[in-house]
Amino acid sequence: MGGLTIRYLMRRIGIYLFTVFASATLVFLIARATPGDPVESRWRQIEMDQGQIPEIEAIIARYKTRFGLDDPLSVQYVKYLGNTARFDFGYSFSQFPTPVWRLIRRALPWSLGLSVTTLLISFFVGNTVGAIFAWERTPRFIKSIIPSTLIFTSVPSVLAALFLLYVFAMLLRWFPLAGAYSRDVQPGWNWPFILDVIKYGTLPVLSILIVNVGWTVLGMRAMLVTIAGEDYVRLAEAKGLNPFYTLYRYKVRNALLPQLTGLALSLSGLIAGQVLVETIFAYPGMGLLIFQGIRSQDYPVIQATSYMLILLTATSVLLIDLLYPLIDPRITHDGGQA
Amino acid sequence: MTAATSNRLSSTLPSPASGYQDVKLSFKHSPWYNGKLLAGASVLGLLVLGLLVGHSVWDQELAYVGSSPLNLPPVGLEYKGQVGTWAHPLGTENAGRDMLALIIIGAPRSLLIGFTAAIIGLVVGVLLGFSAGYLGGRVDDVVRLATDITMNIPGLLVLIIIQSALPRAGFFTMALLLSLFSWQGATRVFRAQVLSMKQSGYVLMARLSGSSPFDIMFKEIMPNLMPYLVSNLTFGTSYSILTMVGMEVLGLGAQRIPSLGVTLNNAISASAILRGMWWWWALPTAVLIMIFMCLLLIAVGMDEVANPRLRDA
Amino acid sequence: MTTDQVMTIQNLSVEYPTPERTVFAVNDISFEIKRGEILGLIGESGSGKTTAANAILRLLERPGRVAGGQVWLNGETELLSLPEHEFRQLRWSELALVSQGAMNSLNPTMRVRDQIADGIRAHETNPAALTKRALQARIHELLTMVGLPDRVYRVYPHELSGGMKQRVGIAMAVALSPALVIADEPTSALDVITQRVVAQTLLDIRDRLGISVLLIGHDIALMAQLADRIAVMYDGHIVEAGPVTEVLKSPAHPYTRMLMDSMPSLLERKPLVVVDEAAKLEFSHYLKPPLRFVEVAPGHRVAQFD
Amino acid sequence: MKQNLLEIRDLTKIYGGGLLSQSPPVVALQHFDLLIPEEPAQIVTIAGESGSGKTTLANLILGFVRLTSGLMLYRGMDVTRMTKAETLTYRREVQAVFQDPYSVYNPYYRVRHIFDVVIKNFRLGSGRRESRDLMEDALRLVGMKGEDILHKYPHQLSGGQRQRMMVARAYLMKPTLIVADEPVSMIDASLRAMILDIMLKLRDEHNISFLYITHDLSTAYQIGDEMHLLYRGLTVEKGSTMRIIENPQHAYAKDLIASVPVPDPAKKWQGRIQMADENEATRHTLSPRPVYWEVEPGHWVAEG
Repeated sequence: MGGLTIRYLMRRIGIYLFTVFASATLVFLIARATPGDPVESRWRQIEMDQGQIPEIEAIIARYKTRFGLDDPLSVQYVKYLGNTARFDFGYSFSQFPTPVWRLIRRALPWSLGLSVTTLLISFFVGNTVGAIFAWERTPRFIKSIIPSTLIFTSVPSVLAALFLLYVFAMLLRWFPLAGAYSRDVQPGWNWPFILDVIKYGTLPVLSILIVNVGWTVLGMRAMLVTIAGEDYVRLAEAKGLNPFYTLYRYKVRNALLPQLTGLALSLSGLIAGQVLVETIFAYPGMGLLIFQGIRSQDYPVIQATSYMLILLTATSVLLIDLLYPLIDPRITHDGGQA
Repeated sequence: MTAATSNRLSSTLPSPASGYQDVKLSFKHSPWYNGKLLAGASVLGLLVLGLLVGHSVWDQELAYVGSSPLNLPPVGLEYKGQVGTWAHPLGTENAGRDMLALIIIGAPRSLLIGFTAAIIGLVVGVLLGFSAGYLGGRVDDVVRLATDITMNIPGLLVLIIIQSALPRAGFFTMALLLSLFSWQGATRVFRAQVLSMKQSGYVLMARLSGSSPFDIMFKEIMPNLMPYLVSNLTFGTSYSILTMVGMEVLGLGAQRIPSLGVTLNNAISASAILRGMWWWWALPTAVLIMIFMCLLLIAVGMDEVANPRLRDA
Repeated sequence: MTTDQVMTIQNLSVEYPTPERTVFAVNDISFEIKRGEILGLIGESGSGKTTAANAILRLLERPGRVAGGQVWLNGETELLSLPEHEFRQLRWSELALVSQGAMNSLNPTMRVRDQIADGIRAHETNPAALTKRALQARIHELLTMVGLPDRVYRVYPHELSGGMKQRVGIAMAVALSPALVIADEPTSALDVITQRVVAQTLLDIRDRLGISVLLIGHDIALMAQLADRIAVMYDGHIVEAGPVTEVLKSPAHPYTRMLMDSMPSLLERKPLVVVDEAAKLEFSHYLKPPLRFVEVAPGHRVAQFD
Repeated sequence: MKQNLLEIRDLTKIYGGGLLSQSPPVVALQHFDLLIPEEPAQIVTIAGESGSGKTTLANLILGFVRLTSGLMLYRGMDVTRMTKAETLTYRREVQAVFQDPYSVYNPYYRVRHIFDVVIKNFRLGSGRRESRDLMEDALRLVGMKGEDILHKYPHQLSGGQRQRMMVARAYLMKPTLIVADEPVSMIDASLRAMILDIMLKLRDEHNISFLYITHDLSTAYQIGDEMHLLYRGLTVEKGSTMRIIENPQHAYAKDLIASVPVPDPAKKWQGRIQMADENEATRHTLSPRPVYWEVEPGHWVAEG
């Protein structure tokens, strides 16, 4: 059944492409559904702020022609899809004439760094801790900590962020209050900067981690409890193998497959949480960009940034799902003759 | 994507012991006698009761701007020369709104909207999951595709896009929008369960007994899925509340109606943390965390009811 | 000290405490397994045969626990009182298991060769036997011994049929030439022809390596084909034990007789004796511990009944 | 005109292989013929190992899966083209007993639920009293009493009791045919005879025919009248159960019968059996309809 891999791949990539296409279309439709059109409302706003502008009608008309807003909707749509594919999202309203893409490019590395760090830590730490909790040889007093993970899982990252900010930045002053690095370091590959980034990133990472790691712990524990009843685990015990070897080779190894799926499923929640955490810590990532966009009613920025984050989530889920066949021999090693 | 992709906490229904024994189950030994479940349900019940009592006792006009003195700390505390009074036991914020009134009005709103969204999501999810699992074929393909696609999209972001353009959403519209992202979990779980139960002996027996698909779904399959139903409802409620609070914190949604998220947004905008006005953000946060914790305890308890192997270990 | 008995079980009891009462799943059973023999432990569901095996292997699941008795290996080591780490050393090297679930007894994410190898690695003391080449040769030899083709060496379990998996299980169990292999319903999930092949494999292994087998099962016909001696269990007790020819030819205990009478076979088409649950429960009236045994023929013991 | 109860001609079932499916089709059952006369009732054994297609046959007859090609007539009516009323009759008159006597009970309900449902759906009795009488009547047949068990939950009954209840349930509908799919393979050996005995009683006293689907030739030998031996979706031998078991002709039938263990240590397996390096995923392909030779009256063997 070698076809399974191909089929899985095709289906997965198809879903991915459709997700991206659907969200791009959504952005287009929403933008067009806005009462009034963006160029006109933008100029009317400027007019309200700065007083009468002569020849405003002509200016608006010129812009409309330039942005193709006079074209029929279908032409606009096709152009829009083409632009989106090239990450061309037009200009920011509030920081005109900065292209939205430039704002996103500045914010993206910070957001990516934050999510990759939290994702890796939560997966490795969460599964390790979950395995320790489920292991029958773990001392009772360690197991008695389990209920407290439940508390963590129920605290959403936005609320955890408020708490951490208050305690560790405001009261204890161990960590900075906001931003991604201090003004007095030179950005680049130098140690002061890297240490600074770590220092500024700790609280945001912790805020996102707190909820996510709890879920990973609980998921791992539940999986291991289920697997402990399997015949092959019983046989491993009868073999008199080293208990630790049995734990990771027979139990954890098999529990990781569903845990990876769990990771993919939790990703969209993770990104959503991160948007809020960045806002609270004024961390210069995509979340803060959205927040600022909302404040200044900068629709192109809000829509483009949200779209980019959706794209990012979908891409990461795709990558995780593509990892799955690599670690599941039942998918990759079928037929046996090869 | 097969069995491994079922809900991360729920895996299987109780596997019945094959041996037979005539042991009468007292309530204490019933699976529903679950500490987490009971604790979560009772604390949540008390909270709701408290809010209801508050509604009839406390003056709700105090939730509006300028109804009270500004920046008053909770009773017994002092902040910048002002001492908290019993007139505003939980203090006030910088626009003169009473915190107690804000919570009494805000918390039920958050709960209700989350619950409504979850109910809509659950009904949709169960119907889709049932149809996909039971009918199979094209219906199943379409439902699975829709689920797989929407599950990969962070609901918050889509709602941000929608809300940024159409800011004036009422209660029901809001619940409807939130429910767009709370049906997938139910669909997945119920599809998987129905798929496995469809092959189970008692569903085959019901078909041989001339039962209609409707009877099979609702009389044979549904009663066995009650724990999943409750578990999903609580997860959906938390998820919807969380998403809505998230939007409100970002400054979207109906900002004029006091709700916990809006209060948080105001607190953040006014730098309440830096100004040391902890009650402004900490009280709504505490209420939200309490709600989330209760819902989670109920959900986890339900999972243990459905899967006895999780109970101890 | 050499002894003819690989394993001696004395007055073994296993209890399951439940909120209402304590259930004795295994009730004061004693038997011995001689070197190189296949002893069939036969009983219906709930008779306690698998629980007894788990107790010997110290794999009882909670809340079950050994309530009393001794298990002697080679007449010199008492297994139940052995500290955990010492017992772990005896596992597999002296006491191996062929487990019941043919479909599920192999780790799905490990190659067959690695699953055979890790048992060897955990117990082999001779470093020369642990080189990659030596291990490889040994695993190939084991696979050949149970009649499996060479390709099995490389594959993952899901690429094997049920019968092949169970033969891998046998190869794995005899890898260290243990004194005793406990085979817990090794063929119960298999087709008839596959069952015969796996059973043949088990017999071959016994003949070639002289390994003793405790064969747990419910099928009298299969026991007649494989076992040298059998012990019949009912409701946690051994009610009758002896050479298989003896017991099946002249069953002495009413329960054994009932089992024989209700057993359909291809030998003759006969009206079967119909038994219902109530009639089966009647037999428990014969079981008033402590049971006293009578030797009706050499080596053929029957619990007294009246 | 005398009709046949069930007539099956050249029945083939192929799973998968649809337009959108990427997995190759699997031929589960092919060129299957069967004739069960209205009178006298008989127990027709469908014997075979896993993957032989015997469970597919049960699912086809019970309407759980659709046939790919062939003809299936119940009392002369084409089963695939019945009216609504005819379907309801067919549903009632062709009943089943399954292998696992536990999973057929909905754990949520007391065991009487299985009776209540059929009485309600097929309008078998009106009123409490009549329903209760019907239940008691059916239970009496299998040697049980309503007051002892109806109020219990499935896990409170033994395997034998559960399976007897299932037979009673089938009997309640006054069926003409019961598809018994491995009805005793999960029952303790000592209680099997009881179920088999009830089957004989239903055949002899109530004129109910059985399609006894099993891998266990020993029980088939005890109660079976006709037998069809399946191997990888094809019938390799058919005829009287006794004749096939005592005098198998097809190579596979010989191997199979020689592998059944007999409870006599003096009669051990003769010789050795070799098994090909088989793989579970072995796919069966559609083959031409085999030629059957009549080796003795009523005993047919597939060529090859």
